Amino acid sequence: MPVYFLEIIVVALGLVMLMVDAFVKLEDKRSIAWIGMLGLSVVFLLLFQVKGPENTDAAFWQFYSANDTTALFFKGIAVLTTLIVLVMAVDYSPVVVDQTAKPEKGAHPQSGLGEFFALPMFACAGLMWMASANNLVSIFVSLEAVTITFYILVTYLRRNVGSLEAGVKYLILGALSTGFLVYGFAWLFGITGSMDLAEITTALAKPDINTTAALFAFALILMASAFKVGAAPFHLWIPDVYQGAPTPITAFLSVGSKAAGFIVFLRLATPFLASEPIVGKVTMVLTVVAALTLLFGNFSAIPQKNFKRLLAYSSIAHAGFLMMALASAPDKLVEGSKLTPVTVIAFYLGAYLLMTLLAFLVMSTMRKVQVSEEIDSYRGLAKRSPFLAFALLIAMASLAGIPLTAGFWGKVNVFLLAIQQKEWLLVIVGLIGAGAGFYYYLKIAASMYLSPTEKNDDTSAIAISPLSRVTMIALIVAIIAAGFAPGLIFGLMG
Amino acid sequence: MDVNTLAWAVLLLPLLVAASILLGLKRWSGLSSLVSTGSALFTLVMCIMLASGDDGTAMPFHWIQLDDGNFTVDIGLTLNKLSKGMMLIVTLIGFLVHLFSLAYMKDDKGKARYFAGLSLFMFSMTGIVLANNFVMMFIFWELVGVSSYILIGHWFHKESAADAAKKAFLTNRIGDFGFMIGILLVWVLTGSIYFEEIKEAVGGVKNLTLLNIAMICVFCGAIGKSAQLPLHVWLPDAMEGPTPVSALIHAATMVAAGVFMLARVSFIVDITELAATVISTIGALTALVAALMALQQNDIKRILAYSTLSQLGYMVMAQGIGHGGSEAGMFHLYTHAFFKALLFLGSGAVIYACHHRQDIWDMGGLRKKMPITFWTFAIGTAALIAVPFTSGFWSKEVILETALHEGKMLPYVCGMIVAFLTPFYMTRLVIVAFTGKSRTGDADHAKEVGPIMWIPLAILAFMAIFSAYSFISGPFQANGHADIGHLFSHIGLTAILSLVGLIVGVGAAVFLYKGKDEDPISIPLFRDKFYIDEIYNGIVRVFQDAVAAFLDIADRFIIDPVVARAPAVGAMMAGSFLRVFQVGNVQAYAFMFGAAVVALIFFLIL
Amino acid sequence: MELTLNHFLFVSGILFAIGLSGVLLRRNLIVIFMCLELMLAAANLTLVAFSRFNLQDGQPDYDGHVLLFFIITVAAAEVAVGLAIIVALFRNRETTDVTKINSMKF
Amino acid sequence: MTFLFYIFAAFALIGGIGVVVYRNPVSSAFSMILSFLGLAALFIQLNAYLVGVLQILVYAGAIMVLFLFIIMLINVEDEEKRRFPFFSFLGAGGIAVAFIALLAVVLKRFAPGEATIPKLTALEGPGTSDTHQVGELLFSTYWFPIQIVAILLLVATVGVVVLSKKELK
Amino acid sequence: MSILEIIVFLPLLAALVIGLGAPARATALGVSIAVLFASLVTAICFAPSVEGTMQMLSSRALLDLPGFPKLSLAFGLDGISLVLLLLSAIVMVAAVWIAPQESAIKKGSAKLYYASLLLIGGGAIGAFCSTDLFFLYAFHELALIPTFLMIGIFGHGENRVKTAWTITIFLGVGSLILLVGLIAAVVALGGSTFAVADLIALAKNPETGIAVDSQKWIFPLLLVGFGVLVSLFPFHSWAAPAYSEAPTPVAMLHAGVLKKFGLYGLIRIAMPLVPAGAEMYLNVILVLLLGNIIYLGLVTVAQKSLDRMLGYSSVMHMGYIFLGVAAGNALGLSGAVLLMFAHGISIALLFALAGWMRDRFGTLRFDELGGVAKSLPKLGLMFGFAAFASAGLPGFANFAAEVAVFFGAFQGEGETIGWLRWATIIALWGVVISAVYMLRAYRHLFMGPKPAKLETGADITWAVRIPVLLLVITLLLVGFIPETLNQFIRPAVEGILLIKAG
Repeated sequence: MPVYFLEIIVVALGLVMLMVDAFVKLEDKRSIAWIGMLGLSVVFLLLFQVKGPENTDAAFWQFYSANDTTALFFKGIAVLTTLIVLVMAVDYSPVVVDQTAKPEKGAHPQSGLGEFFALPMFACAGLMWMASANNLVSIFVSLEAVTITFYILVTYLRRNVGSLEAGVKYLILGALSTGFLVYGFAWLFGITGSMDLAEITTALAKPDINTTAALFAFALILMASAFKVGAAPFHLWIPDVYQGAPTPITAFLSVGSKAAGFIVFLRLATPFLASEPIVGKVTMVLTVVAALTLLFGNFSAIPQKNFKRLLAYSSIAHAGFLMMALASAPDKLVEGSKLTPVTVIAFYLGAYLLMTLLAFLVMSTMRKVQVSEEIDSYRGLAKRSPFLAFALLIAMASLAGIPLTAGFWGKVNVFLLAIQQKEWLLVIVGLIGAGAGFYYYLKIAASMYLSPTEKNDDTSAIAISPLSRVTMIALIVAIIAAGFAPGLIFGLMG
Repeated sequence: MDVNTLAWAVLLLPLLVAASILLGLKRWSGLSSLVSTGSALFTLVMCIMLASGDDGTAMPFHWIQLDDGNFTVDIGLTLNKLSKGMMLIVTLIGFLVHLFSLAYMKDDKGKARYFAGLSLFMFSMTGIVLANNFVMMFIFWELVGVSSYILIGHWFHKESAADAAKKAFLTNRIGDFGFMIGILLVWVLTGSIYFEEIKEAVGGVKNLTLLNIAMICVFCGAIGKSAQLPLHVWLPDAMEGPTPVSALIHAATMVAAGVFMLARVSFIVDITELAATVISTIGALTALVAALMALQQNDIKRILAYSTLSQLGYMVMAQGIGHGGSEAGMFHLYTHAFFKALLFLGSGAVIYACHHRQDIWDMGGLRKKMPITFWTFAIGTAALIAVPFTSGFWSKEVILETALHEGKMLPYVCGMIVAFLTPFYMTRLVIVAFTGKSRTGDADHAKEVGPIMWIPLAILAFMAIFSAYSFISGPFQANGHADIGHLFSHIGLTAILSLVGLIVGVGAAVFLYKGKDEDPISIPLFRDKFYIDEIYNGIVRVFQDAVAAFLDIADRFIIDPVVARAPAVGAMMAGSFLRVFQVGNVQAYAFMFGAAVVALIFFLIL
Repeated sequence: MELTLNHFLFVSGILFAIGLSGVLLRRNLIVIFMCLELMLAAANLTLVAFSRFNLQDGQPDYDGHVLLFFIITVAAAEVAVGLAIIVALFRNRETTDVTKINSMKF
Repeated sequence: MTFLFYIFAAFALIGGIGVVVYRNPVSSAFSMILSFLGLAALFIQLNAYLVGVLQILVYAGAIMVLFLFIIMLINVEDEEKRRFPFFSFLGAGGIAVAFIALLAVVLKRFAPGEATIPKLTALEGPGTSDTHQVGELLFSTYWFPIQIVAILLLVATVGVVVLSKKELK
Repeated sequence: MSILEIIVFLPLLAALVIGLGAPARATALGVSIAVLFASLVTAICFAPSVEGTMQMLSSRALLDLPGFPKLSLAFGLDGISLVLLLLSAIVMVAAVWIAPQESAIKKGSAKLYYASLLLIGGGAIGAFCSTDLFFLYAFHELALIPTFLMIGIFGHGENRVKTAWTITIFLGVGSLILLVGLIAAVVALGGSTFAVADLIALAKNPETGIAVDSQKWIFPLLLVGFGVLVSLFPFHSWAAPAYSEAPTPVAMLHAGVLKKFGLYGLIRIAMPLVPAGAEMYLNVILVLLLGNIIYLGLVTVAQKSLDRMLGYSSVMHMGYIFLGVAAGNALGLSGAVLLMFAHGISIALLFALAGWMRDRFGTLRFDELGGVAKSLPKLGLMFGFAAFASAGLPGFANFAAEVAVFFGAFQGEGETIGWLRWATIIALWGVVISAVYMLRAYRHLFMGPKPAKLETGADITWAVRIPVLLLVITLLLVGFIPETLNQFIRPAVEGILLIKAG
């Protein structure tokens, strides 16, 4: 089966869900999510079955890279993320119903829920396209498809001030970054005369390339890419938007969008990094951005009291580590080595997916019993639900990079690469950042396990839906298994 | 039993006894004490058998092998003239002390523990005596410290006893600090820790300065154990232990260990002049200072303790005066062991009879009530103050003769002065404690002690008189200079001076103290031991406790804050600072984006 | 003075900068959004200019035009969604003043 | 030619400045239309007739109408009675000026930018119009992005519907 | 499954099983005894060979991609790790056994308590048995979060949460520095493998070994990293509060076992991989270890309560082990390894007894206690053993080790006194210091009159005596016959020195 069938299936699933929502009378619209979940599970399995086309002459392949295992891996990340986001969304649906418009008389009480499940499917398709996009045009359209879907999803809770505010912030700043992206694309197109990344690479590598213009274009594109992945100083939107968005969407943003952003970033940066005349400055800028991101993400998280915001900063911090890998200039790479920014980033994102989604899963389960997302409200969780506490503990351990978790390997690979490339500044900053990380991740653990509960605290047990429980267990097992044997994740990269 | 087994049995039997008491025998305290005493007797018998056997080294036990076998520490037992003789002294005195203790400690609750301690003490001392290498000696050296800690602190619930035990151990540790450095240096210089090998190699050492330093360091160990200046302070305090323990410590074990050790390494002392001078000077000074301190003490045991110090000063001094001095010192150690054990056990009997009163001014008139004790005590005193023809006379004479002969004037003069002082304070003791009227009810009701106590006294009294004569000293193999005939033919300046000292000292004491109920003279400097304890306390307080407290504060308020808290606070502050960027206003964000892009472009294209 | 590529690029850039300054300056969300559209339009000018100056077989490089087409389409969709969001916000908060939307910070 | 360029460029820029400085959103919207018209003219000057027309139809027509519609719908008042805060003005202006200055440097160093408008050599015959060319490209080579855009538009539609559903008071 | 895999994974699995609902205490105790038994069997099967190579090897490849260091789950033992394995197993049994004596155990879930203990112990075992650099590091880190939770939940005193934070962040950051150092070493050696043996082989080869220029800065990273874990001066300030406030079994395991990891790493990893770096920084190490011995020794003297004193004393004694390591010869290294074992057992013993006392008396302040030995003679005896062992008295394992360390530090050619010898001489004064504080403590706690307020209750029961005796007997056995362990250590040390010699 050709690769591009996957997106088609996902889009079709999304359409089916919309149709079912519109035309089938359902008692409980949550069953729509099941269509998506089942479908995505199938798609995930199909990922292992697809193969590239025999004939790559068609115009289509200008826009869609074939035979690209990295793209396949990122598609997997997108599918898995969406799948788990749907799991969360099911748990979260009462909040959605509550916070969206009250339906008119006679309308379904869960009106508006169906779209909440269907839209992620389209976002997923967009993310998958992004993974394969190898042309400025396809990058642009798929990126925008995803971004616009996210504008909607972030703002979805119309009765919730936070959600609206987050939506507006995301909209304005997202559009701003789109402006820069387009302007940068225009320049890139102008100086290379092409939209195809391969051709752009060739053009930029020419020694007579106008370096000033190329760097100008790079600056513009860097801004937009950094915005998407949340690299400093273009990360400022992240905490606000993450905090306001519905929890499953925050998870989606922080994993799916970031992952796709990174592969686009990688693809867009590669031509510049491959260009002899400018690579020095490009690397230097990437280094500075990486260092700033590490510092901003890790230090800002330290005084944080809101869990969701903390995870937002954590996502910035992780973007810092990923940038660190990216900035470890690939021109010095050892021949034949698989230790490249691409594999390292892919691995890191794979691990990041597991641990971040686990944290968000716990969070969306908690949202059912308490509105507050303050860290303090996780007080006594170890007693209320040892399982949830343990799951969150594992997630935090992995995020902090404690050995024998997937997150640790992510960091090890980054450091391996950075040290191999002698990026000492980044190593030092990364070290400081990871050290700070211990503190703020363990703060959650401290809240759950060490803080005494107070009088007014709810200490009743927490019900966990079987679906969430199974997902959490699967994620925990995956985190630990990958912590022991990182080959499991590398294996998925082919 | 062959020699090999015998030697090992001598060493291990006391340990076995101590361990078995500890492991369960202690439930039957009477049995424990009997087993312990029995084992002491048995050891004595075995030592006598050993003494008649051949010299040599019992098959060693490889305690630890390092460096692929190049460095091996053995537990090897040396049997030679020195060690066999010393073993006899140790076991004989030890047995007698055990015997005496049976009665003395009859009603003590911790009797089992006490006897376990005694056995352990015997084990440790045996180890020192038989050691064939420095490390093994050091091991048992330390064990002696532990045993003394246990025994001195036997009545640990008394503040003074607890403190004394601690003090004894720590003071010894300080000496051991030097000892260990000395051992290491000797090892570095000669390449071996075994006495035999060192003896062969020591002649080839080029860096004599370092060898001198090494020897002085080794001597530090002796300073600690044998309570020489300036580490003598533990010994008087050690009187807090039960009196038989004092007898054991002061007569044949522990304090003797230092002297013994010096004799063991006399081959090094022989070629290190500086170290020898240091040794003899310190010994001489100790003899003098301790005698001065003894003048004004009132506690019967403390007087004896200072006399011990003083006598140890003689012995150590002898080790440093060279050419035969070592044998002379050992000879004095040998004679001293008997009369000092006698004196201590005698005082034990007195104390026992007086219901644990120890101040001589609380006694008086005991001569009539405790005749056996008195007479044995008097014999002991006679030997100590070197009344001619007693054992003490001969051995002291030898030391002073040798010093004079070798031209070591400082030791000689000091020794001579002590010869004047010793008769004085000992006579004072006897007169005050035994003559006149009973000054307290306890003394009044004192009765003669039972045979278990006085039999050891009697034996020791016999030894105190005759041990210097070759028919006894022969088997003890401590006959180096005990050629009485030779001494007779040699009566010269020394002997005359000694006699004068004896007469003057005794006379003065009789004159001053006869019939007195309180001390007619008062010399605070002597009574307060030259304030050395106070000075030490001050030093400990300033240089240890104050510095420690200061460092503790530094640790809490400098190191911890700098190493740990500062980065943490820095991170917190950085976090708080970076939050400033998160103002929540979209336009502010956009502004920062714009500024960042401009900066980026600026940086990239310029 | 003959028209050169730089003329177009410069005008485009100035317009982009004007749009940017509007985004930073204006309080009204709708106007801010307009300024964002202005930036996109400015970028389009660059694109077209480059297309015109990079001839392909004697014709302008129409790939640039196609990209522009996509940009306009996407911009339209973005405007639709964006305005819907602004309306939703207005319904809830009764304001379109961007400085008042700062409940979440730090 | 040059003269026209300056005229239309001035249109575009003045319109742009108008968007920024008019306090009334409606005025902003109208000056934006002016700006877009100027831009469209510049497009046409660059032989991009289709794009120019699209600019007018889609931007100046549809999108700006939408803007005006919303402005009317939510009836925003002249909320910016005050002048712009000094620091905002300084910041925004500063960044714009800095950006333009840097752009000037870039352009100064951008040698290809000195080129004059090249002659179009293959503009004869059927199928050479830009409309034809772009259309052909769009629906042959670029069919795949078109599909994605279609999905995008679908999503936007759904989103707008969801977001602006009528509220039951 | 090889026997080592069983030994390593049994505690970890047991922790999981406890989490799933198995009876906590019984499982934990059973498993730790099983591990001890298996370790003893391993020791018996272990052939002390002259080459000192690894034995009982097992390996499962986990990652083999070009460019990435080859990773495998590999276990193996040489004499040094065997000794440390035994140490871990013994202390773990004692710690689990004595755990119910803690009344603090009631503060939280017993499951969490025992599972954490098993994770800490199992992690240590895993670290000592691993022959793969990654797992060596990772297993050690396994203790980080359990320690955090244990101190934070079950710890003593008001400051326990703060203390939990301090130790966790300190150790976390320390191990991060270590991680960077290790990765740097691996990369400098070509970045092809994590297998310790292969890395050493590479380091030995002058062509692939690390350039001196690189060693110059890799070694400090390793030193600081391992140093923090060992509480090397001045990175020690986490240790004393942590140990004094941790639950007793955690203090036992941490001070007794886990702390040794840093030293193990220095001997096993740092010295063979960057020998030139180690040489270069010898004098720095000497200064720091004197900081441990003298500075912290005096700080120990100043402590006013037993738990803190023990905490500092444990830090102080690390200095001697460092001295042995710094000596860098067979004597010193053997001494260091033996001292690691001896110190581990003795400090665990001390903490066990101190914890018991704190629980009974409610305080460990010297000025509030006294005369305990009279009413609780057995406790007094056991503590006496522990105190004397810790002060380095002959008859206990510590003495043999310290002697070896001192001789090692003095060994060498020449009849002069160089830096190392001066350092040794100064360090020897530490022996006096440790006697001072140990005897002071004993004097204050057990001797003298008993304060009227103090209720002592009954003497230690068999539930306490068994674990305590286990430790005491181990100390005595090794003290009397050091060869029981030394026979394993000697060839292993020779092996390491052979590597060093190149």
